[in-house]
Amino acid sequence: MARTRLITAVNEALVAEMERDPTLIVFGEDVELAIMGDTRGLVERFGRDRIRNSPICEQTLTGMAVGLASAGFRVVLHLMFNNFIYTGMDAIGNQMAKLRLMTGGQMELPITVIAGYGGGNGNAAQHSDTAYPALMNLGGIQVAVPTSSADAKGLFTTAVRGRTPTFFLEPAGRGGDMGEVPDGEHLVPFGKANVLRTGTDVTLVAIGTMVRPTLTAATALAGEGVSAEVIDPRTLVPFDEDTVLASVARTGRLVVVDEARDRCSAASQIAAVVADRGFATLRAPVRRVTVPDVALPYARNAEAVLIPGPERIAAAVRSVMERQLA
Amino acid sequence: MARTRLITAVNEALVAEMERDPTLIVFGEDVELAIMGDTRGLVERFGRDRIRNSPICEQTLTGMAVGLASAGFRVVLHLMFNNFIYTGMDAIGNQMAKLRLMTGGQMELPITVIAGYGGGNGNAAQHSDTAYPALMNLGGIQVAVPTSSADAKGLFTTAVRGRTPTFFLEPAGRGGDMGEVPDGEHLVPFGKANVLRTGTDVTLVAIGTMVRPTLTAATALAGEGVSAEVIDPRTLVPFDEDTVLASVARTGRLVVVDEARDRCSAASQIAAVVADRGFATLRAPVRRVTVPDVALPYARNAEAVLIPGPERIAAAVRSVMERQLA
Amino acid sequence: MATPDTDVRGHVTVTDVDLYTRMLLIRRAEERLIVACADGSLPGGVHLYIGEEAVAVGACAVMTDRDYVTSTHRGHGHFLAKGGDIDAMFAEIWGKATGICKGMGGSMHVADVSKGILGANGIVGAGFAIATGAAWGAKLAGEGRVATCFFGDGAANQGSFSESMNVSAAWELPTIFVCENNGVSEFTVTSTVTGGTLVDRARAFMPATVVDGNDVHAVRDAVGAAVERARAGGGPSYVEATTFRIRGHLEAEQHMLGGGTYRSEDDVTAWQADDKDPLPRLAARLLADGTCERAALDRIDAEVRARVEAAVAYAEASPPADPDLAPQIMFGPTA
Amino acid sequence: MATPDTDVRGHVTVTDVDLYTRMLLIRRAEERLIVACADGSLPGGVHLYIGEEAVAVGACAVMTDRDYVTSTHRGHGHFLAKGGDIDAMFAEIWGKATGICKGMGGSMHVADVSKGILGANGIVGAGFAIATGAAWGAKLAGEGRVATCFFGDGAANQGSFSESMNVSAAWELPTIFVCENNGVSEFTVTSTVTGGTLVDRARAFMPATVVDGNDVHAVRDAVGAAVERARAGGGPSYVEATTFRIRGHLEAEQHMLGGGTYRSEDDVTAWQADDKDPLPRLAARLLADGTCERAALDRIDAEVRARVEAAVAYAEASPPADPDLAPQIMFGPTA
Ligand SMILES: Cc1ncc(C[n+]2csc(CCOP(=O)(O)OP(=O)(O)O)c2C)c(N)n1
Ligand SMILES: Cc1ncc(C[n+]2csc(CCOP(=O)(O)OP(=O)(O)O)c2C)c(N)n1
Ligand SMILES: [Mg+2]
Ligand SMILES: [Mg+2]
Repeated sequence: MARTRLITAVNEALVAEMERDPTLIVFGEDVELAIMGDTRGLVERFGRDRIRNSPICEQTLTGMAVGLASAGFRVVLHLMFNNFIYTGMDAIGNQMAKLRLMTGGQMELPITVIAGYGGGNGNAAQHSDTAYPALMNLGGIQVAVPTSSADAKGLFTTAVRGRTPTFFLEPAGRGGDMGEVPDGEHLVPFGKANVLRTGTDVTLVAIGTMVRPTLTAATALAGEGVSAEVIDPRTLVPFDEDTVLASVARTGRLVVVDEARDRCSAASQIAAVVADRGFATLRAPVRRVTVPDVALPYARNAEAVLIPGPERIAAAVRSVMERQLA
Repeated sequence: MARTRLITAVNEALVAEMERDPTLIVFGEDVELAIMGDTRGLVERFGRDRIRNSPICEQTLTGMAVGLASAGFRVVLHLMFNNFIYTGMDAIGNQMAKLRLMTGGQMELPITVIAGYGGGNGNAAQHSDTAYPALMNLGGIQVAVPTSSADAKGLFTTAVRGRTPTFFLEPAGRGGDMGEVPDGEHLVPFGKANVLRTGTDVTLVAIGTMVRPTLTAATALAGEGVSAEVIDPRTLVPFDEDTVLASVARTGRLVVVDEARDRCSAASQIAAVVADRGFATLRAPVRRVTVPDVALPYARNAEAVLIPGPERIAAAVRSVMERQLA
Repeated sequence: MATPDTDVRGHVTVTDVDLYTRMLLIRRAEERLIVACADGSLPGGVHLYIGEEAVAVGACAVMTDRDYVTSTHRGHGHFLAKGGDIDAMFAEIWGKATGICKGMGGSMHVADVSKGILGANGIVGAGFAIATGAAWGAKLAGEGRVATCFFGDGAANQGSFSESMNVSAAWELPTIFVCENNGVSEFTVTSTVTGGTLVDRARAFMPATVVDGNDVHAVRDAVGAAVERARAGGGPSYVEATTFRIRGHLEAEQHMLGGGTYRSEDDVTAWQADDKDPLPRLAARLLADGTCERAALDRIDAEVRARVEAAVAYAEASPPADPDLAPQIMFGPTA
Repeated sequence: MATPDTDVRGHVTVTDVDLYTRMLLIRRAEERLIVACADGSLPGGVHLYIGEEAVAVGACAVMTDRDYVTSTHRGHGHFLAKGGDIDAMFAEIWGKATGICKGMGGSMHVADVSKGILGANGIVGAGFAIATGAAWGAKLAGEGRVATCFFGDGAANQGSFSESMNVSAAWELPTIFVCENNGVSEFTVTSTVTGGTLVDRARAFMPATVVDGNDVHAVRDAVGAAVERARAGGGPSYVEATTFRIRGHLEAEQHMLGGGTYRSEDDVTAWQADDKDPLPRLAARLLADGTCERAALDRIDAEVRARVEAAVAYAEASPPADPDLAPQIMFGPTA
């Protein structure tokens, strides 16, 4: 067990997998010097045949990942920021997501795409999107949103060993939180949520960067006598509906916290699932705490009010508690 | 009043707007001969300065629309199929949707993008996506999904005269249904749903191509004594929450029908909104009838089972009625 | 009939008769698709390769099953030329469970990964990057494979053409860019939307040449030189084959055009003449140099026609696609 | 100080002293940003143009406010050279309500549409298409405007470079492609990821030339010729300016590199020498040809420094961005 930042845990997992599987290839813009830190030191260790800086051409990078995987390699493509997913979207939406189906199962694409998401760093609108809703809607693509260093290692290892294109999304620009990381091989299964805190009054599903403010809110709420259960889904595709439904069956209330823009967000999807399969157990409106339908501004004060924080989360919880009391 | 196909109504609206506004420019691949029919006859009438075939380069076409609009023109860009939205996604997600915000309101982008969506034509996965969820999540972009010829004319006119980038999505490959089209100027406001059929037991929100099978289902259900209200939202951004909420307040039940893949679909968004703001009036689970998280296959029989039809819609309605009776 | 020899190490082992037979198989197969399309037997649209057979056959004659190709929306010719099975292709086009893609892909998406056919593709320009990625894999594997990207003159205006040439050149990948320059992109005469020449674009990155695309030997030799260079580690090449699309963009074209036109009927007629059409041209050569008698050619034709009809029968007799399959195979397993 | 004359119709009216003053304004402004960045005054990262001032100033000297430019993530130089206001730019970089984009865009996104500055852009390569679209508008309007796209050597590997050159060439648009070839893309030496030369790529489409990008006259003359041709309906041009990025990719570079390096310190030092740096080079010329005395140059420097400090004061004294603004302006009105 060592304490590391999330980004370092990814780095360690990547080193271990490259050692383990000589067909694992890493590429992307500036991966050699590792602008995000997650690919640091790899070129010295594995050489430029295994990890290589690419030209700036996202459209082709995503398509190349498909071709390289078709040629029998495992691929890790680093896309840097979620906004550049749009730049490389063609091969993501039209090839990566669909070719297994379209070839009748002939083509397997063990591709892991890394990209940072989210705001809070004054990076402005073109470097702060949270783009997983678009990916989730494509089908054929898995989405992981690790929130702890341990999960980052475990989910990354699972992603890389898998046989389905997977987006591994990291919090941008902060290297993630510090946390304990298990030594040796560590796999976290996809589609298994993590209950971070148990509670009886309300279920809070918090995605990725939203886990931390949600836990803060939960602590504050405890002081007010509200017992909140906090669930980290860890992967959005596949999604652990059962854990969330079981929790709501006990608490009767659901608030979903998501840094994506509201419309067609992961939060909306989770809310919709519970409003269907969990309806009988719901005792209050299902609330979403999200970024409104706006891109993040540059100025810190203007950015801060848009990203859900402990206060907005707690207020949403209070609003569903009140209804119940009324 | 004349009876025309939806695509012809768009054509008429476009001709009228080009007559009206000499700064309106149309471009895209093969718009001169009009593969979809909606731009037919324009080049003869307005010349190649006003409507022009472009090279095949969606990434640049969407960016050019931004540049042309910045230079003071109104722009209609034809992208042919929804799948090519992914190809041109960079400038859609990073520029078109965001530049008004990012320039502090300096830049207005009166751009209308046309593209066909949906399946049922044996076009296979790369020509049958329903991509509006990704667009809805971007913010800054309006989305219209006309279902009648009259609405097609009215919504298209509103889109073209607007000052916000708007995706005008047509049912692909069929030219849409036939219908009466009002003569002369006809505008349909954005964000005003159309109640196509009133009912008291359940609210059905049906999007675009799903309106027709939903009306069929509603007729069948009427024979079983179930009174269904059918609402066509007409625009997904902005979305008329009030009409839907008012309807659910009367019926107590909601089923949303959407040809998009389920995860993060428009259906999920609508369900989430009602599970929040309309919770107090809901008497049954909110059901979604969507395409599961799969791309559409080529073979007609395999495609047909995935696209919601009257039977699946009626079954979903019955399932929420039963619950209530139980 | 002569079975196309798909495992040759160079062009020497593919005889002219084999080349002819392969080209004829494509031609007769697609002529049969015209009929099937017209009589409503096919679920979706088809884009025919008629008139361009010499490009696919000439290029694939210098490749083995272990080499990769990426194809276009007009992919039947590449599929058959690279050794794909006509039964499996027809079953696919008919939307059947026995199709090479189990009916999930259809005409625009025929793929046989076991033969290195990474797929026809409905996205114009998609093959550039896929071929480049496969070429990178080929180079890393170090077994001398190449990856060939077939694409049209219209596709060459997609930026990924330039991007992929750049990656291939900078990393010295064994990518062969084969441009099928038929002068049209759907209903647009490509020259009206194209600046400069395509070969000049390619020359900025790699050796580039233009050949008569209706001369199967010319294509074979140019692509052969490129393949040899690539196998030897000499990096990518560009070969542009001038050719002509005899049929419409797709079989439903007339309906879509609503009376409009975009090219002259005279041009179409001219390119169908015996001195232009790649099949009569090769036939004349075979007769002139004594390789074949007319009777032998007739026999080949009869065999090919029979093969095509057998494929139709196979497709028609096959069970429909499995309607439950798509959700099962959309996602792969996780680990 | 001499106010940059931003409404000239050709380069004749911009004196060498004006060119010098404009370049110096960019230099001193950015030197001040280094300090502001280090002391934590700025909300986000900044990418500095120091060492490349001759490109923006030379190119913009031949444009008017009615011409369009698109800029990059390294956009302060283009903004100031094209006549953008330094107060409004600094307020923007400080994240203030008085910023040119009301604090919504920041350093990477400074834009002043009223001056034809269609924006710095955080997406590498985004400017190609935007400039091409604006150039099309300029051509349609028929008033002789041009649209200039500034971009880096790294951006030239984006496919939209080729796509936009193609559209501009095919439609004979007044687009000027100005490549700022500083040899690096972030932490990658661009030649390691680039096949062939950029100018050869451009030559496939249009007149293309390479100039010394640290010689403001050379840039002005080359871009001037391109602009004249474009205004006269002669279509697009490509001008590549060889230059050097003196600072890191962004000011936080050292922190991001974690000790790694990607270029030699010697190179950096060499490009800062008086015979390389565009500012001392122009100063030497002004002194040599008698245009100015040393004292005059010193006076300009003092004026420029004062102007920069005034802008800092303005930015610091300005109210913060309006936190309610973003949702109000994200969408435009419907009709
Ligand atoms: C990304 C994308 N844009 C547009 C289309 C529509 N489309 C299909 S084929 C075609 C023309 C292709 O021309 P070319 O590459 O020359 O191939 P050809 O049909 O002549 O063989 C177009 C525009 C598409 N399928 N994909
Ligand atoms: C689409 C996209 N991909 C990647 C990046 C990250 N990025 C920012 S600047 C840069 C390098 C640009 O190099 P160049 O075009 O030469 O400009 P320079 O920084 O040298 O001025 C990269 C890769 C980005 N901002 N946008
Ligand atoms: Mg063509
Ligand atoms: Mg550079």
